[in-house]
Amino acid sequence: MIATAPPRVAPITVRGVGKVYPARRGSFVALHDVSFSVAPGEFCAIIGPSGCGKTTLLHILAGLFPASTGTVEIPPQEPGRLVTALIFQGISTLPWLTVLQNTEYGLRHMRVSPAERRTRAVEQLRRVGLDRFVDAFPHQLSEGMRQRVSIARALATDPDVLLMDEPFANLDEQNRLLLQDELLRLWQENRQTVLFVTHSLDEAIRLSDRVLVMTSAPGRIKAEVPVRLARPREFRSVRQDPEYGALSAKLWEALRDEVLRARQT
Amino acid sequence: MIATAPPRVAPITVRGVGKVYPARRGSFVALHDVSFSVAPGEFCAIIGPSGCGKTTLLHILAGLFPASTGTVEIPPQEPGRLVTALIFQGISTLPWLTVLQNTEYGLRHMRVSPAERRTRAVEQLRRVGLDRFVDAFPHQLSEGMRQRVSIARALATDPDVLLMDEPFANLDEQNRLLLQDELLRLWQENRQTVLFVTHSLDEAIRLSDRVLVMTSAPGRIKAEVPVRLARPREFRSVRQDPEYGALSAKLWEALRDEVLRARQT
Amino acid sequence: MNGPSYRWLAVISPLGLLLVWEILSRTGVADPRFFPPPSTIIRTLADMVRSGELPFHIGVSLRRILIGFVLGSVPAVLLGLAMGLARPLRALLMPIVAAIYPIPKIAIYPLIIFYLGIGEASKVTIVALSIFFLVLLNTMAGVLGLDRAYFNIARAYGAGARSIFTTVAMPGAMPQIFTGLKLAMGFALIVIVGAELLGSDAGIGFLIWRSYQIFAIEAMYVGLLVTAMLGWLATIALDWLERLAMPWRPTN
Amino acid sequence: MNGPSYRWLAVISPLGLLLVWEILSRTGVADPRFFPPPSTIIRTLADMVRSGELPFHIGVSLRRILIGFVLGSVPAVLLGLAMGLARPLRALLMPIVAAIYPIPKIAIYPLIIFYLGIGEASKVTIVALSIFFLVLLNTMAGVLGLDRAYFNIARAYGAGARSIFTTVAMPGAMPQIFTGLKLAMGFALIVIVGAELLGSDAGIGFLIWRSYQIFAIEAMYVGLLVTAMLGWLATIALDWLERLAMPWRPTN
Amino acid sequence: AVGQPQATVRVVHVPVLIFAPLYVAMERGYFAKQGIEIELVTTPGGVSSFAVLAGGRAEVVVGGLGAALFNAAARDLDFKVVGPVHMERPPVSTPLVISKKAWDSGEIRSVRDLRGKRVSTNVLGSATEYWVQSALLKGGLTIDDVQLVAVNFPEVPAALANGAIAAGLLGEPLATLAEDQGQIVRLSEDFVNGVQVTALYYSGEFMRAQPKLAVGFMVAWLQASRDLFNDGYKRDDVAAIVERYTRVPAPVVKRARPPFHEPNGQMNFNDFKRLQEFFKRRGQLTYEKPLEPKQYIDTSYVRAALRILGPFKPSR
Ligand SMILES: Nc1ncnc2c1ncn2[C@@H]1O[C@H](COP(=O)(O)OP(=O)(O)OP(=O)(O)O)[C@@H](O)[C@H]1O
Ligand SMILES: Nc1ncnc2c1ncn2[C@@H]1O[C@H](COP(=O)(O)OP(=O)(O)OP(=O)(O)O)[C@@H](O)[C@H]1O
Ligand SMILES: [Mg+2]
Ligand SMILES: [Mg+2]
Repeated sequence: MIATAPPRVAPITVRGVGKVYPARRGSFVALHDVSFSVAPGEFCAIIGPSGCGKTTLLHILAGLFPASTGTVEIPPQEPGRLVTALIFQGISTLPWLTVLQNTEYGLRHMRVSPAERRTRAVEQLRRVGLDRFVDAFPHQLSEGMRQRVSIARALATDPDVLLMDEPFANLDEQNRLLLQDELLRLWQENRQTVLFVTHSLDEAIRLSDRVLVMTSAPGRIKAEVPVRLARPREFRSVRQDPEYGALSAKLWEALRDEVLRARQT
Repeated sequence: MIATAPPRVAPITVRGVGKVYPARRGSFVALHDVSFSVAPGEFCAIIGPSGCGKTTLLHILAGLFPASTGTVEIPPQEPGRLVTALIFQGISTLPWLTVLQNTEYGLRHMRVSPAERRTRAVEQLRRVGLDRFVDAFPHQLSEGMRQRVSIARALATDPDVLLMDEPFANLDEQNRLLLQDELLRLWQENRQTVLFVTHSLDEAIRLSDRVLVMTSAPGRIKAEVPVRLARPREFRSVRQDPEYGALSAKLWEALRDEVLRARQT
Repeated sequence: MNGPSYRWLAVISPLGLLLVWEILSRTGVADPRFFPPPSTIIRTLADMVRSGELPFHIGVSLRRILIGFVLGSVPAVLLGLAMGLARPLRALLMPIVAAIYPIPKIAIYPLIIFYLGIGEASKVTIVALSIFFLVLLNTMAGVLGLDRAYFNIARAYGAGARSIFTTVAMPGAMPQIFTGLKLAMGFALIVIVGAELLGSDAGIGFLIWRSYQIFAIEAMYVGLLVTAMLGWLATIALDWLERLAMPWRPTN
Repeated sequence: MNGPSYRWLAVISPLGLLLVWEILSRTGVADPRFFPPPSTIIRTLADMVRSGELPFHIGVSLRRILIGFVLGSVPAVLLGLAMGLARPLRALLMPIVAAIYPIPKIAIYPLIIFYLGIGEASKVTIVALSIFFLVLLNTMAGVLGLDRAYFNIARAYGAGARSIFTTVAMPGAMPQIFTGLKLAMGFALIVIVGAELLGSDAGIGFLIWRSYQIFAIEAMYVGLLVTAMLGWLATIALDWLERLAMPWRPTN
Repeated sequence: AVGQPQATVRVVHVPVLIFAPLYVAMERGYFAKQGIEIELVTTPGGVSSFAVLAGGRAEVVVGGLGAALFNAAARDLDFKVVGPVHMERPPVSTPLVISKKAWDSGEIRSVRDLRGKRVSTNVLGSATEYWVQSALLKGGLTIDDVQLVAVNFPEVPAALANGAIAAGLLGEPLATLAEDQGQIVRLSEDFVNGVQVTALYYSGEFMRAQPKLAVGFMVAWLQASRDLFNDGYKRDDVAAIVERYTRVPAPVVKRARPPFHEPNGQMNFNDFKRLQEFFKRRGQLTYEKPLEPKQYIDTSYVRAALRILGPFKPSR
């Protein structure tokens, strides 16, 4: 069993963040007054109905666009390193780059020599078990393998914070369970701070230290549920823990109304 | 609480079914010596890794193409009724037909008058909560609503057997949970014989009386796990039943190796 | 997100271009014998509309395009659907279609006037021909590209060959049919203008060529302007038809 | 699933057609003055190849198409990518592009020979022009149609404007660029044949038109045959280039 | 006589100056007098006329002589040459021209200066190609000493201005128009003398089924040709008729070098023979054994018409 690494010092603090999109008629409020914080090395899950602004929130944290209101504190980028790495929902790789090129993609924009780029990328690909596929193109891989490439790409830049946006959403449940195992293993080796967005109650419970439940749009934090299951989180032991059933029932209670409300619109 | 209807008399028996597809080089064995039977009114789930032949099996049962070997016993079609109705994975509606036309689609090919067609379709749409969307086109609905249309289409033909091929696979987990509620409610009113293919352990356990586990390709029945949870299957009660954790651990044990093996190829 | 500043750009850029042209032409920086000022062109246009000359030529070309288009596309769609559904038919006809398809149809025009003479028949035929294969292949590709799932749904719910033709192949291939029709319209316009350039006594192509021959450069620009307008009209008409034919498609 | 019986059909159908034609023509059922038997056409073809006449005309047309194609498509791709990425540029140029695009370029040919004369320049220009807008619009649409996700990935992993141009816009638009190029090739062929029909001293279009004018029917059919072959060659060349340019695409 | 039932005759033409007899005969009622109503069919270039005639889509063609005539005749297409339309004699109505600039700079002052340069004719394989040869011969060159290209008459001034060609044949009235605009200079306009270059063709069906109309047509045709004799084109009403059909302004028509229309319908068989030899040498004929004039010429209609009209006396 792998020893759990000490947590890195990279907290996240979000205060009163709101986001307004221009819409056909007037504007659309995607996020409203979202506040929370994530401790260094904490694995924090966010769960909420479709369209409640989870992706919006992560993109703000990754600096893709600014929040309309509120402030975000997150470790700033450093040269030669991507302190905050984002792992995307759905399309996660550039289909025209090989697995290696995809993995190097972050490093390519930093002051890293081609030789070192390659070494670091190959190392991460080995960690996710894809070193045999260095020269393959994404279409030659399964969806699950592609997500592993995107995880390798994030890890290659040696980030302190991992922002993960439903990385396993397009997988079938069985492959999802396998990838969860792998993610937990990788995380326990490095202990980055992780903010993990998901639709799945089971996934949130299985992976995280704490689950933030969001309301339907405009998204706010509705509830916060700590998950005190022991680590490492082996499937069998988690499922047979009586705490598991109680947690999932509790989360579903908090979510059900929001999902029904989101469905209406 | 809705009373559970008495089961219909429509068993399914599958004996030694195999299916060989022509492939680029030679041929590909998708199914090999599959045998099982489903009792009248039973809700039976099939679970197996991707590509193990689940869809193939259902299409054989629905009569879309014959098995290469073995025999299938299933109630024959009757005029004016579709004894065996298939609900599809992924694309489930014809996008160019309205919700009503989609729902009437089976009836259109039977000796049913246009007036009756409409009445029966609207009735089923009401049961799945979509009577307000009679004239909408599929693209105007969410994925979940589309799946409800395809369920209404199946029910409109008043089938004795429902063959369901991962009907909820493209939904996020939360909407999936809600649709499972609805499916259970509908089934308890009619008690058709159901063969339900899924990738999800949780879904299989939540819905069925019995779970058949398939091997990776060529698919065979590897294990049979009866699910003796009480009905109606309310989410909270199911999840908190200690039997639930044990069942999911057991199923995952049976599946894990198969999924890993399927991944290799 | 269409910022008002950009919309503004979109309006002034063509106007600005015309203005610059007008000034260059009037000051003689651009040779006005080759680049007559837009205002003169517009005046010529107005004259030609008033004299009935322009409407006449437009009418002639439009008629040729319309008739040719219908004669070419209706059989193409029907045959395309059939070829998409029936493999033996496809195997039989595809080699022939593939051989004829890449010939630029204008090259056949001499052949056509050999057989059909130089009247309307040959013009309508060249339009129909230049459309036929394009629409046929697009329609067939539309059917072949349809997800098997649609056919499976139809068959699982009792559809026979006829129902599959009308409820799956036809509507399913519709987007590709329209892709084909729109492309075809582009080709039809080139071909009819080309045919009218080569030999005709009426039509927009004839107008352009004759204006060129008698050094009436303004009238030539009018011809070009009208050709562009025909092109726009055709596009608008097909877009409208497309929406009409596919009410099930998301509008945006 | 390509049944051998179907493949058989695909081989005999064109051969059968030729055979029927030969017989009809030889027996006089079809007027051999207009429908000379294929064997005679082939003989003429062989003669024209031997005399060097045919290779010469093919060379001339090929050269015009190639140069025009490169001159038209390279700037079109670059500008299309830029317009796809930069909204102000798009707003500025789109109205002008949209106005010129629907004009069948053959209609501009008289204008072009007005300015450039009847030499190679005008032929190359008409090919380049007839391609430019099509490729431009396809390229731009390719960039605009790209999933935002790709841009997000690039930006989240530190890509600047230049890297986005080369690692997202360019490869991402590549399939659409090739769609554009293939369409463009069709148009280029029509237009060059049309231009050569209208006035030239060499090239396949010229060959067809002259054969028509001097009533040399067999040579005219040879011209058509060669045109079709040019079309095939162009398609094959572009398909090959496409595979070369996009190694990341699944082959099937 | 007027009032008798009119039969429609379809005539294929190109609306150009040299076909003036057709328009004059129509406008002055000569056809009507013969019981003929003319339906004009405009062609792309005269050449597809043979297919049109053979296919029974027209009765009469007015068009040029070219390789197509011989090739079509060799293929037994069902038509005959029955009369002349116009002849070229000095000063020809289709001169060889060069750009004003080339003349002024002294670059080209005689046909001899054209050696190795590009020279245009309007249609390859037509009689005009033969004229180029004739013009060149006068300057001591042959057609092989220049590069022959096809340029339609209207393009010639622009082509000259752009240097795309050094010299070209340019038909009237375009030559006069371009001369007015200071674009061109006539380099040679006396290279042929009395060569027939355009002809009247009848379809076989027309000759067999309506022999009386066929003669009547020829009568009207010769009448109009006689009207155009000498200064016919300078007359206001003729110029107006030509303007109506060809859109060439009447003043230009009056100043242009007038084509010559043989008033007695004479045709010189040797002209045809020479043309045939010429095209043969140019490799434009699809047959080997030379055709006899009888195979494609029928002078009986001219003779019949002359019996009615009598020989032409240049009285006016
Ligand atoms: N660029 C945009 N312009 C306008 N509205 C947008 C934009 N991006 C997102 N939205 C809207 O904002 C809301 C939140 O979007 P977001 O993608 O953040 O939701 P989400 O929670 O990630 O949903 P999902 O679970 O489906 O991924 C949605 O209603 C969406 O339609
Ligand atoms: N028409 C066909 N021709 C050839 N091979 C096929 C065909 N249809 C399916 N297969 C192959 O047969 C195997 C089983 O396919 P099937 O769709 O039945 O699997 P499945 O269990 O439904 O998979 P999934 O869980 O991904 O839906 C797969 O390997 C597939 O590639
Ligand atoms: Mg999202
Ligand atoms: Mg399946």
